Amino acid sequence: MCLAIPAQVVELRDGDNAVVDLAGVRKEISLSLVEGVAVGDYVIVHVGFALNKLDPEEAEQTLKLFAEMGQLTADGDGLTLH
Amino acid sequence: MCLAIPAQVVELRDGDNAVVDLAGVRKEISLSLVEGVAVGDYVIVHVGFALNKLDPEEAEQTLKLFAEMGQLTADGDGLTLH
Amino acid sequence: MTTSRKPYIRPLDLKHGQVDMAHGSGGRAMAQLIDELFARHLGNEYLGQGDDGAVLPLPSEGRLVMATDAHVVSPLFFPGGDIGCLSVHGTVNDVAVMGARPLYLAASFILEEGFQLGDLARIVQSMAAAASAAGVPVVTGDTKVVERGKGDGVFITTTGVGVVPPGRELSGRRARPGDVILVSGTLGDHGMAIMAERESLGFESPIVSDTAALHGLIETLLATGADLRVLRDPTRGGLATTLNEIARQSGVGMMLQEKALPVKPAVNAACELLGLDPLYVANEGKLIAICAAADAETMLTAMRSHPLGVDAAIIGQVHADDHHFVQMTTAFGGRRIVDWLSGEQLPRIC
Amino acid sequence: MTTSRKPYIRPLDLKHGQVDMAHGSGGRAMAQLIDELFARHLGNEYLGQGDDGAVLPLPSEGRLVMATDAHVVSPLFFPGGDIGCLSVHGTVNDVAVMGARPLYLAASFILEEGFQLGDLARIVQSMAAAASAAGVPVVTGDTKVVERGKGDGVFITTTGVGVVPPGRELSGRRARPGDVILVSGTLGDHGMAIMAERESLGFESPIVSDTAALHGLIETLLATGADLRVLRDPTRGGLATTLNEIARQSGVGMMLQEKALPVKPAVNAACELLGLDPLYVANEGKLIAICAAADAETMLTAMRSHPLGVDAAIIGQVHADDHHFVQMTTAFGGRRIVDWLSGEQLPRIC
Amino acid sequence: MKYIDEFRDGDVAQKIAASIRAEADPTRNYHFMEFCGGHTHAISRYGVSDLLPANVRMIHGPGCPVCVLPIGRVDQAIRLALDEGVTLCTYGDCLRVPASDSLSLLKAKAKGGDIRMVYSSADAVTLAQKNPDKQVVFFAIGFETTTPPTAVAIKQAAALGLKNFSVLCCHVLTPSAISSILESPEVRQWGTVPLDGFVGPAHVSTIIGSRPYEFFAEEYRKPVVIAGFEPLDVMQAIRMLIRQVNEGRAEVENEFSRAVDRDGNLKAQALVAEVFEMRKHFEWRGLNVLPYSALRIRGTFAEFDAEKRFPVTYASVADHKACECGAILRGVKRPQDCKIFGTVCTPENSVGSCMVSSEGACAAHYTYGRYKDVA
Amino acid sequence: MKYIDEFRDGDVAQKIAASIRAEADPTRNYHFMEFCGGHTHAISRYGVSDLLPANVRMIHGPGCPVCVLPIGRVDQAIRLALDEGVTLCTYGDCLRVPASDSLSLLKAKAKGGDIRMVYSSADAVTLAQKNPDKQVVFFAIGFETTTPPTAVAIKQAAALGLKNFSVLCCHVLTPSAISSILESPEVRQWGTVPLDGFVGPAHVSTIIGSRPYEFFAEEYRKPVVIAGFEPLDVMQAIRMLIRQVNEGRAEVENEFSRAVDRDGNLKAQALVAEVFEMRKHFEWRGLNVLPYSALRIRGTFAEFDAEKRFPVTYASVADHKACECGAILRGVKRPQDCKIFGTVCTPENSVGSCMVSSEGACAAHYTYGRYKDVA
Ligand code: SF4
Ligand code: SF4
Ligand SMILES: [Mg+2]
Ligand SMILES: [Mg+2]
Ligand SMILES: [Mg+2]
Ligand SMILES: [Mg+2]
Ligand SMILES: [Mg+2]
Ligand SMILES: [Mg+2]
Ligand SMILES: [Mg+2]
Ligand SMILES: [Mg+2]
Ligand SMILES: [Mg+2]
Ligand SMILES: [Mg+2]
Repeated sequence: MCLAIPAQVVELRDGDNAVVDLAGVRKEISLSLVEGVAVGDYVIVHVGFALNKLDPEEAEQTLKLFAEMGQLTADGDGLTLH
Repeated sequence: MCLAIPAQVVELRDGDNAVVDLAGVRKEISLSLVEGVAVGDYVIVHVGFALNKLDPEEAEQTLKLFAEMGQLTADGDGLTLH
Repeated sequence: MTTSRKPYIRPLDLKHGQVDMAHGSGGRAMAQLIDELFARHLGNEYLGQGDDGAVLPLPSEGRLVMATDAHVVSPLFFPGGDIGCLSVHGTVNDVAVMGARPLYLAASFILEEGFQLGDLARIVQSMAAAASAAGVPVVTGDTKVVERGKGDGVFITTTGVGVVPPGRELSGRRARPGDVILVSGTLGDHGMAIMAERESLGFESPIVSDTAALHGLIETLLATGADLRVLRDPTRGGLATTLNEIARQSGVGMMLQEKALPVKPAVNAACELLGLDPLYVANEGKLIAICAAADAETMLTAMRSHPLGVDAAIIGQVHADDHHFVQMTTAFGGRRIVDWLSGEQLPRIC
Repeated sequence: MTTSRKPYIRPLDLKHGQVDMAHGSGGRAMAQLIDELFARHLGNEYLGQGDDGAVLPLPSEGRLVMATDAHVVSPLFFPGGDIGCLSVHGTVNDVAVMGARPLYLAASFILEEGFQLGDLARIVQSMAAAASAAGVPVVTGDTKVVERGKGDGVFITTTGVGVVPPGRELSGRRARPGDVILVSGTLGDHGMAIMAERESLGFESPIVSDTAALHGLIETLLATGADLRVLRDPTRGGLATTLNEIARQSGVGMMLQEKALPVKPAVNAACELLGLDPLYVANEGKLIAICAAADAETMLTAMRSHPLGVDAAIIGQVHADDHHFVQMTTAFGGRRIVDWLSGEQLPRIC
Repeated sequence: MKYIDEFRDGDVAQKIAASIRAEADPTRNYHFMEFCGGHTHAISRYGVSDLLPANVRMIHGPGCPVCVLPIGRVDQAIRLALDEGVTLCTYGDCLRVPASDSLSLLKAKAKGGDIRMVYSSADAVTLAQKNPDKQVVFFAIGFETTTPPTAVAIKQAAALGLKNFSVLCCHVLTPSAISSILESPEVRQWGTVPLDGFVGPAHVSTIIGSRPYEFFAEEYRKPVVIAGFEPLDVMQAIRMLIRQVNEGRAEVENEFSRAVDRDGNLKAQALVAEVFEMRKHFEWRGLNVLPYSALRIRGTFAEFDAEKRFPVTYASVADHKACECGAILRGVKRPQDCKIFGTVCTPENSVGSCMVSSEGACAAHYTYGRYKDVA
Repeated sequence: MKYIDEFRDGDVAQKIAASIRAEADPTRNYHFMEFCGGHTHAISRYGVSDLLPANVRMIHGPGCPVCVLPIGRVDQAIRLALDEGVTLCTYGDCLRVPASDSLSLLKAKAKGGDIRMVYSSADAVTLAQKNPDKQVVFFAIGFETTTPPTAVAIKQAAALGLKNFSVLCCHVLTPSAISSILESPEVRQWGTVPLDGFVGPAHVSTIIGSRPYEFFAEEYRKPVVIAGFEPLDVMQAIRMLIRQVNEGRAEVENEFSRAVDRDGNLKAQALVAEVFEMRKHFEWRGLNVLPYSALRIRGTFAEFDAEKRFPVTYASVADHKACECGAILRGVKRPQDCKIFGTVCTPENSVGSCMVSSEGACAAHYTYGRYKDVA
């Protein structure tokens, strides 16, 4: 629904703020909505706020699924199921 | 000292105002500073206010003095003396 | 899947519509503005090319003349004209005073967000009428929109080109001692028409701007074969400032005769009321001509033969003066400098 | 009486001075501004004539090209340039894309009361450097001052003229089915450099405007003798809008290959953050070229041989289409329309 | 760009497409609704539907915050700017939404309203701080993604003691919209809208988690796959939906596990709960008045509520009578079914709200897809 | 234009000139001071001095309201605009008067001050009425001519109950300035300024009448001829002064009888007395601090007094050290005697106030008369 994009935190700043980097473009964002963010983490940025941390392992997992696509059969494939 | 110009009253208006005419240019001015102004009178206009009525007879008199200048000898010439 | 619809564009709302930022975005809204206003009224084969620049035929000989002016007049509509026709006349005149035949105009608009589309349409139509009357087409243009509060309704910059035939030399640098100075008509009409419109003055006046294209008059003068040295339109800063420019360019002095200066009674009256001097008030349809003394009468007769020159007068003469003073013999019998305009022409109370 | 004093004019205060209304009055304050800023930096033999229009030599054959653009950029200074050099490049490019050699520029300034004279000096110097690098002198000009709140620092309208040699025909009307579309380099650099400067975005970015004069690059292309149909600089509205204009003018459709479009990673990133599409972001030093398919590789090689074309790419092809759609095969493998810019390029949150 | 480019890879797309073709049962049709405008945009922008077999059809849902904003809400914002003289701040997307009297915020700005586009709710607070003599109102729209930043702004204004900042709150709730679709007679009774499953929200779900969708899966027996907004995410989600349908499952699956879990962002949820409370009802464009479908500012923060500070009561305004936005938002009609699509209604002169944002079904089809109508 | 053109007639001027030549005693010099800037302007603008014999010399007096305005007063106005954020209205003449820090009102306007030129004090009242949220201050300067319109404005504001209108009152009094000249050591003791008589004020006298000058004629034995501002009026007054000198008289004569009588405008005087009262002292540029030489707003109208409403106390500021305005205003020096006249100090970059208005001696000489310096 709403435009948001993953970017990497490269600096933590006062006032619950951080600087993220996306291909060389840096922008100060607010961390008010998230907890435990460290430099190096990827966060999902929306209207100047980090909405959430991005989980690198899950991303890896999803990409692996894509890559294996051709060979897949019809089973759960390790997708997270709630 | 201050720029002011004689112009003829061509219309009286509400609120102690009047319209003066100078060679076809008309302008609304205030009559707050003068008394007994009638259409046809000449007034001396300064920053949108009539400062005074102009006395046509005195003006006539002054011009007559100018005109007679060449022939004048050194007497009072009827100049107003206070 | 479904079939294509008939292309349809809701026309611009000239009654209530206003310029918004999209009209300057470069996109479809701007294309529509150009189609429905600019192309529609100003249209000609060159403008119709639709490219970023117009490709134009050129006479085979002569030199090019190029002149540009931004028009920022307020109010936009005034007795005798509006910013539209003014922007055509101003630049046609700057080309024509160089002795050139004006050929083409470029027009660049800076619109303020919120400007009424209906007013813009009136202005463009007036421009079109002026360009067509002058026989000088608008061949290319540009439109920008600035946010409200960063413009003033509309600014129009026009640029004109023309061609001077070989051998013809007119320039502010060519006045020499002995030359005679003429003016084609009454002074200060444009500036006073504008000023009298200012609401705060409470003027009602019969004063009408003189805005006009002068190239016809100039052709008449050139056709006499007289030895013309300088032509110039005394716009901003009025006659006084324009003559000072020429005196500086040519390195000469000038002596004017106040009695000879044509000024309309109403313009004079408005100047008296405001403490202004008509010599410094702008004209938009007047010509200063400087020519050899021997040709002065020929020139005066030629001017007066043209509808735009009926009030023409010989107003002074050029002389040698290292200080480049423009002076005047007053109607009163004295002498004074007629200096450059200093600062703005501000109404004076004292 | 007393003897004359040495003429002396207190120089403009470029450190603290500001533009005031007197600088636009036409009088002595304006003359000083022109002398000390415009004439000083932009000076050349034509501007030095000092008349209302410049008289200029013309090549003996060919057609004239005339183009005009108002420049209203904000901020006035941005990474890679400023409004001064931009106003030179923009118009030089609009003349050059018609296949013409740009010869002369006219420059018209609308200054806002209160604008820093020091900033104006920087801008004029940048203009002068750009004009001199491009070999295109500013031959005439104009200066107006508007009251504070009725302008935005400075607006500059430039008008350029040039000459196209006989037989050379370039126009947005000449694209035909089968032709190949090239672009000379990365897209969106100028617009993103400007947008990234906006304080409210809080961006720090390595993006630099591509503002440049393209006539050198264009000469290189023309020298190949290839069958060039259209040249155009994709400025406002970006590549997408410019191609739509051409498609409309020529009555054709186009198919682009998204994979082939050169976009710098930082520009792409900034677009992602703002929800913008680099196809719609302005360029000021890029060229679209459309040529016969047989000449496409020659053209690409020629482009890449020029410093302004190292990132050149073949990006698509022209086909017949009564709807004049510009379409694109996405890198993802799908197909979409690449429409005209609609409204403004507004950052998107959703 | 890491975590972006990998999810747009055209070669991988071909593989997933092949797998979809392999798994889709050629004897039946699949109709999936992508709830979010973000998905709608991705599908059109990347040409995702060109990679799907003919029997897999995507139906655009109501998850475009601009599209569901009713005329009366934009009217309120315009009145605040023009009549109350406030500095009205809002996101760029809102500026072109059509309102009454042929107005929009963009046109109201041209009329002289002090209307500013901001990139963040925090910018509106800063503006209020810098202009203590101006009343600054933030026109807040959006689903659960955009609500927490508004909550932060209000708390920040309270901490700063600002007397000149308030919010016109039009935040709406995703689950209500989904319910309304599923409860609509077209889906529930008449079956005119065949609906085999949902592609579930991406960024909304980062905040609310995947749990809220479980009710729909269970209650209405519709599969839901939460998916990211990149085109490969969408492809993969479609494949997962096909598989659920084929297997007769109706579960909530999460393709977007790199950013979404079952619980969502608890900190953000707590902030929202502190500042906002449920509205009893709220009118949506196209979906009518829905109970408990939107938020309003709690009494404790009443001074920051523009509806309390200014006399701008909400008045419902009917959409243009030719406009089919309502039916389109419910998935009942397609943009091409609207008689004025592409003629009277275009992105330049949008009649309905679906023609405004590129996430709106009509705008997406007009901008990216209308070549299909003339093929 | 009736009552104007007749008083500018060049043929008549020749006749008066002949009569002056005839009457002036060739064995002596005549030095007359025209008090008013209006006369200074007329003399320069029409070239009156070209018609006078060499032994009749005009000395410019201090009667230019802009010239006598001290830097500190303009500073106050600038502070009101820049620091207090008021809308400052004033007559066009004031805009270029040099103030501290190389500023003037025109430059303060360029810096962002809301400074408006008005044509009448009434315009300032109207502006205040139309902008109830702005504080409007009228910067009122001038001699007795211009004071009554300010009084009317204040009474009007009071009648309208305006809470956002006030006046920075810098109105000054002609008789004090004349006294100061006559009391100056150059005139009284040293005789460095030979002064044989005054051309008395035109429009000031329409208000105050001719009576106030009688004291000077009697006390200091100086002839005074009140004259209109047209050039023939000035010529005629000079002739009348020559005649008084020749006859050893020192009287008040009135050449401007068409507009001036002995009593002046009593209605205007009453209005001024109602609204204003004497200041104990006031600093004039060039004439130092003069006792009872200016007006301030009475306590009954205190709420319209900008000096009471805003924290802008007056601070005296020394003139530029090369500037000779003071000596020029007292008639001790001529513009050409100033070392920076026409070089550093020009109308574009005026250093002193005499270079601002065309009624100022330096500006008048620069603008109209400097060809004489190079003859
Ligand atoms: S085309 Fe326009 S009017 Fe029709 S449904 Fe879409 S948005 Fe509404
Ligand atoms: S020339 Fe300038 S500095 Fe000198 S006295 Fe005159 S106003 Fe003062
Ligand atoms: Mg010009
Ligand atoms: Mg001109
Ligand atoms: Mg252009
Ligand atoms: Mg404006
Ligand atoms: Mg000119
Ligand atoms: Mg152009
Ligand atoms: Mg251009
Ligand atoms: Mg171009
Ligand atoms: Mg010009
Ligand atoms: Mg501004």
